[in-house]
Amino acid sequence: MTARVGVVTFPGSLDDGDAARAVRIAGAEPVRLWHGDAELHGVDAVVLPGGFSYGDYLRCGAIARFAPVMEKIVDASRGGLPVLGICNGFQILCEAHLLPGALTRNQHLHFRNRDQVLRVESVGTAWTNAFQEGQEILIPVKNGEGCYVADTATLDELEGEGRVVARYVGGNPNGSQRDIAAITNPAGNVVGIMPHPEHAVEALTGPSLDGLGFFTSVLKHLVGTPA
Amino acid sequence: MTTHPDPAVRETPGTFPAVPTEPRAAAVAPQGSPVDAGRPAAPAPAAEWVAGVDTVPRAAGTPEELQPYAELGLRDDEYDRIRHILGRRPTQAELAMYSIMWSEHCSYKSSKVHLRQFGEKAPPSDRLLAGIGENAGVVRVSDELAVTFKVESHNHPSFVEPYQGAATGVGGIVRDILAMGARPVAVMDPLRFGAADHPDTARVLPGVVAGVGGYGNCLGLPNIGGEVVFDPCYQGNPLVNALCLGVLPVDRLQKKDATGPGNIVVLMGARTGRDGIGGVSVLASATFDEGSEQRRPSVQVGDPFMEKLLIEACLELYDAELVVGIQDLGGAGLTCALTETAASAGTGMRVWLERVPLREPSMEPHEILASESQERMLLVVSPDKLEAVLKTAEKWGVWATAIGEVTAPSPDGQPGRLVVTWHDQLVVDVPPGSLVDDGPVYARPMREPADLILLQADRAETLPRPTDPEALRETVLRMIASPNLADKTWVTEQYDRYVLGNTVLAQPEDSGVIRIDERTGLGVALSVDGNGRYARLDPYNGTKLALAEAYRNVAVTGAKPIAVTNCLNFGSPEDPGVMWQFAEAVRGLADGCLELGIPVTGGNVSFYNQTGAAPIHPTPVVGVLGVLDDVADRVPMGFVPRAGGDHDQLFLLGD
Amino acid sequence: MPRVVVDVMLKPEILDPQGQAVANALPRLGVSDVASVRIGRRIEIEFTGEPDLDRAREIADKLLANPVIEDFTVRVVEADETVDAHP
Amino acid sequence: MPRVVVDVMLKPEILDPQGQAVANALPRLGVSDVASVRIGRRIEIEFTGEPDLDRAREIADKLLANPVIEDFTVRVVEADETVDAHP
Ligand SMILES: Nc1ncnc2c1ncn2[C@@H]1O[C@H](COP(=O)(O)OP(=O)(O)O)[C@@H](O)[C@H]1O
Repeated sequence: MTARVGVVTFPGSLDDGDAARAVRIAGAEPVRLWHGDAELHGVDAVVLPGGFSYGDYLRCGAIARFAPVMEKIVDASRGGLPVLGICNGFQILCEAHLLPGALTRNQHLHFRNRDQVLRVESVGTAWTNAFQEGQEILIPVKNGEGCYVADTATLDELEGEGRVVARYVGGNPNGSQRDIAAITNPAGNVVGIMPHPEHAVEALTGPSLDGLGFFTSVLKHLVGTPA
Repeated sequence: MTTHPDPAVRETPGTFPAVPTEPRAAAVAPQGSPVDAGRPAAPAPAAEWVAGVDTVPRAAGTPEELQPYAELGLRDDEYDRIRHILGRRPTQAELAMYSIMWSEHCSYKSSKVHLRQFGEKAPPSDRLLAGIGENAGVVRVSDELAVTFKVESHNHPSFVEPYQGAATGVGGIVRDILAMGARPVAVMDPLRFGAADHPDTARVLPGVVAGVGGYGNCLGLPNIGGEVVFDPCYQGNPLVNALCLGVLPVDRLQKKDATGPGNIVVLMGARTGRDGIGGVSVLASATFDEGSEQRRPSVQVGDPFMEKLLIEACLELYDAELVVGIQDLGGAGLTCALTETAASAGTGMRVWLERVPLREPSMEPHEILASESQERMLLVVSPDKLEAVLKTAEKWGVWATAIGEVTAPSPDGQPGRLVVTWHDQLVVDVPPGSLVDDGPVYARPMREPADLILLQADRAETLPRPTDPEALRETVLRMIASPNLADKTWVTEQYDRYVLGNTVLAQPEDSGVIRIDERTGLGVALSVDGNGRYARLDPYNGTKLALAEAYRNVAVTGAKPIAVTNCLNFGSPEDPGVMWQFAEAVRGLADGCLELGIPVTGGNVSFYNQTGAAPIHPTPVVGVLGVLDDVADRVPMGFVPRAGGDHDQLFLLGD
Repeated sequence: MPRVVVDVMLKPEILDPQGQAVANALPRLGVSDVASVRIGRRIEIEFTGEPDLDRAREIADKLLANPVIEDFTVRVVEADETVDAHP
Repeated sequence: MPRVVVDVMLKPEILDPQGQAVANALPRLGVSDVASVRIGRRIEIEFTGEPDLDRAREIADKLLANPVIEDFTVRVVEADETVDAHP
C-alpha cells in the first residue's frame, strides 16, 4: 500500500505544489489538505509547506497556527503522526508550540535565497532516517525570517537530547543560533527545517537530489510503524 | 455574501430612468472579515455628500462653471473636445475620468502613431492568440498550451517610495497576465539606478530590490532574471520595469469584453481607498481644507497576500467557466476597467458607485473612479453564474461585489453609454468609447538632438588602448570593479528563484528557463535586455542591439525565439529630441523584428523620465521569449563536467 | 534610565495589510467585538546622556519613519513604563 | 473613540538586528549620543463598543506577541493621543 502524505494549503502557501511533487517522486501519494479541513482524511504523515501563510504579516506562522486543520495536526502529532514543517511550516510548528524556540528576522535583514550546505546531525527522526549521521547535503534556503532563536537552556536541551537535526555548514545564511537549520520534538516525529528539501528532488530544477531523503525517510519510518 | 443588482433596478436597455430605484446594500464582507462586516461601505449621511457632488443635471445647468482641467493635465482643445462629446461641461467625476484616460500613460497619444509599425511590420504568425491592444500578448506554444508575457514600468512611484513603488509594479504586471486567463509563473526585473556610490542610490536601490522581492516572493513567483545597470542619468529617475510570464491552456484565454446586456459587473479583490489619486485631488481643492493634500497620498501600498488570493480565485473562476469577461484594475482604476470593457464590446454599462466597498467611507465619486487601489479585478458575469462567482470569492476570502450591469447598445446601432450613479445622483453619463478610443493622438515634432553629432564624432576607436601588460591589467581591474559588470548576487539572492519547482535556469544564466509542462518537458526561455548608452548614441541601432542581445540570450539556451515584448523608457515626448529618439527606437525594434521574423506581442511606453529638463538616456528594454520542446535539452552557460574525462571543445562563432 | 519612544503608524488612509490580516484572524480566536486593527512600529531609543526629544524627532523623520506613508510621535517614557518592565 | 494600544517588544536578551541596524546608521546622520535602539510593534485595536483591556490582553497573549521571544503591555489611549492625531 502506498503511504498517503498530506500537504496542507493555507491561504498564502506557496511551496505546497512542490511538496506534493516531492512526495510523489519519493513514491508516496500526496493528499492535498485545506487549512479549513476539520479532518486529516486518514493521511499517514503531514507536510506543512513553505510560503507566506496569511501574508505572514504579523509574525510568520502566527495566524496559520489557528487554522482548523492545525488543531487536528497538533492532536495527531501527539499520537506519533509524522509532521514535517518546511520554512513557513517550521515557523507554524514553533508558533503552535510543537517545537521550541522561534524563527525571527534574518540578522542581515534581507530575504536570502541560496544553495546551502547542511550537515545532518540526527538521523533518528521520522524524516531523516535515510541519511547518514554527519552527511553533508546541498539544498536551497530561501527565507526572510529564518533566524532560529531560543533561550540557552532550550538550546542546551536540544543539543543534549540530539534534537538538532541539521546545521548550516560553510556560512550561516540567517544568523540562527548555533547554526541550527532543523530541529525535532523529543519523539522525533515532528521536524521543522528552514531550508527547502522539496526544491532538491529533481536534477533539472534543483541544485541536487539531496532533498529526496526527507521524503523517503518518512516512507521507511511508516513501513516500520504498525498502522 | 453580496446581493445581486436587484431585477427591480434593471432598466430598459440604453435608457436611464429619471429617478433611479433605491440602491441596495451591495457589499458584505466575505467570511473572515469581521472588521468590515460591521461596517459595510456605509454611505455618508445624505446632507454631507449631496451638497458636494457634481451631477449631470447640475453640469448641464452650470455650463459656465470653471473647471481645473489644466491642473489635471488636459489642454484647452482637449477640454473643448470633451464638452463637444458630451454636449455640456463634464461633471467632476467625468472630468477626472477623461483626464486619466486621455493622459499620456493611458492614451498613448504621443506614441500611437509610431507604435503602429509593430503591427504593420510584424511577420505573419499563426501562434499569436492575442496581440497588441490586449492586456498582454498571448502566443501558442503547443496544441494545448499558450504563454503570455509583458513588461511594464513603475518608474516614478519607485523613486517616491522605492519599496512600495517596486512592489506594486510587480503586482500590476501580474494582474495583466492574470487577466488573460493565465497562471502567472515567473517574473523578471530590468532595473536602472543612478551612480552606485550616490547617497540617494543607497535609498532607492535597496528599497526597490526589497520591494520586487517582497511582492514576488510572497506571491510565489520565481524571479528568473533581470538587469541592474548604474548610470548617473537615472539619478533622479530610476527605472523599475517588471516582466511577468503566464501559462494558460489555449482554450482558457479570457477576453475583457463586457458582452451580453443584463450581465452583471462584479468588482473583486481589495477594497477601494484613496490610493494614487494625487493628481485628481485638485478637483476637491476648492471644497477641502488645508489638510486635503495629506489625505490624498499618491503612493499605493501593495498587499501581495491579497493578490495571491485573487490569483487563485480568478483561476478557479476561469476553470469553472464562470466569467464572460475580465479586466484588471491598474493605473487608471475603475475608470479604465469600466470604459475599456464596455468600449471593446460596444455595450453600455450601468454602475451603482456607492456599492463599491470602500476603505474610507468619505470618498467621493471622482475619487472612487480614479482610485488606483491595488489587487482588484473587474468581472463580467452572467446572472445565473453570479452565485457561484461570489462563493468562489468567499472561499478565497476576497471581496466580490456586484456593482453594476451591462446594458445594450442603443437601438440606432450606436454603442451603449456608461451611466454611473452615486446614491441616486447621476454623476457620469458618457460614451465609453470616447474615453478609450477617441482620445487625442499627436504627431509630435521630432528633431535629432543637437549634440548627437558631437557625441558620435567622439569614436571609440580614438580611445587610448592598453599597450602593455600593466595597462591591460589596469583595464581589466577597472572593468571588474565597475558596478555594471560586478556580481549581482546581492540583488538576486533576495529573490526566490525556486518556488513552483519549474525553474530550469535562472541567475546567473543568460536567460531564465521555465518548464511549463511537467509531462512533456515543454518550456520557455526569457531574456530582457537594454543598453541606454548605446541607444543614446544611436537609438535605431541601439534598440536593434537590445533586441539582438535578448534574442541571442534566448537562442543560446537552445530555445527557438518566437515573440517580443518591450518597455520603452524615454524622457518627455514634448521635447523634440526625445521624440526623435523614441521614433528611431520604435523603427529599430520594428525593423529588427521583421528581420528576425518574430512579432512584438505587447509592451509599454514610459515617457517623462527626466530630471528637470534633462531626460534619461533613451532606454528601450526588450524581452524575447523562446520555446524549448524539452527543457532537458537546455544548454546552460557553464561547462558541464563529463564522465570519463572527456573535455568540452571551444569554438568561436561570428566575427 | 528614561528612553525616548517613537511610535510610527501608517497614515490612516494608507492600506494596512498587517492590521487587516490580524483583524480577519480574530473571529477564529472567538473575538468578534473588534472594529479595526492597525499595526505600526514602536521604537525605543536610549541616549547616552539625557533623553533628547528634538534629536529623536530628527532621527524619526530621517530614518525611522517614511513621511510619505507614515506619521510618528515622539515622547519620553520612564524606565518603569517600558515594555520589558511589565512582563 | 478610545483605542487599546498593545506594545510588543523583543525580550531584552533577544538580539534585535533591526534596532541594531538603525543604531549603526546613526553616526552617519551625525548622531553620536544614542546608546541603543530597539524596534518593536505597536498595535492599535479599536473595539466596536467600549475598549476592553482584558480582551486585548488575551488577544495579545494568544496572537499579537510570541511569549517565547516577546513581551507586551496593554493600555487604553484616548483618540487624541493616537499617532495620527499629531501629524
Ligand atoms: N534585477 C535583477 N533581477 C533578477 N536577476 C537579475 C537582475 N539583474 C541581474 N540579474 C541576473 O543576474 C545574472 C547576471 O546579470 P548580468 O551581470 O547583468 O549579466 P549579463 O551581462 O550576462 O546579462 C543574469 O542571470 C541576470 O538575469
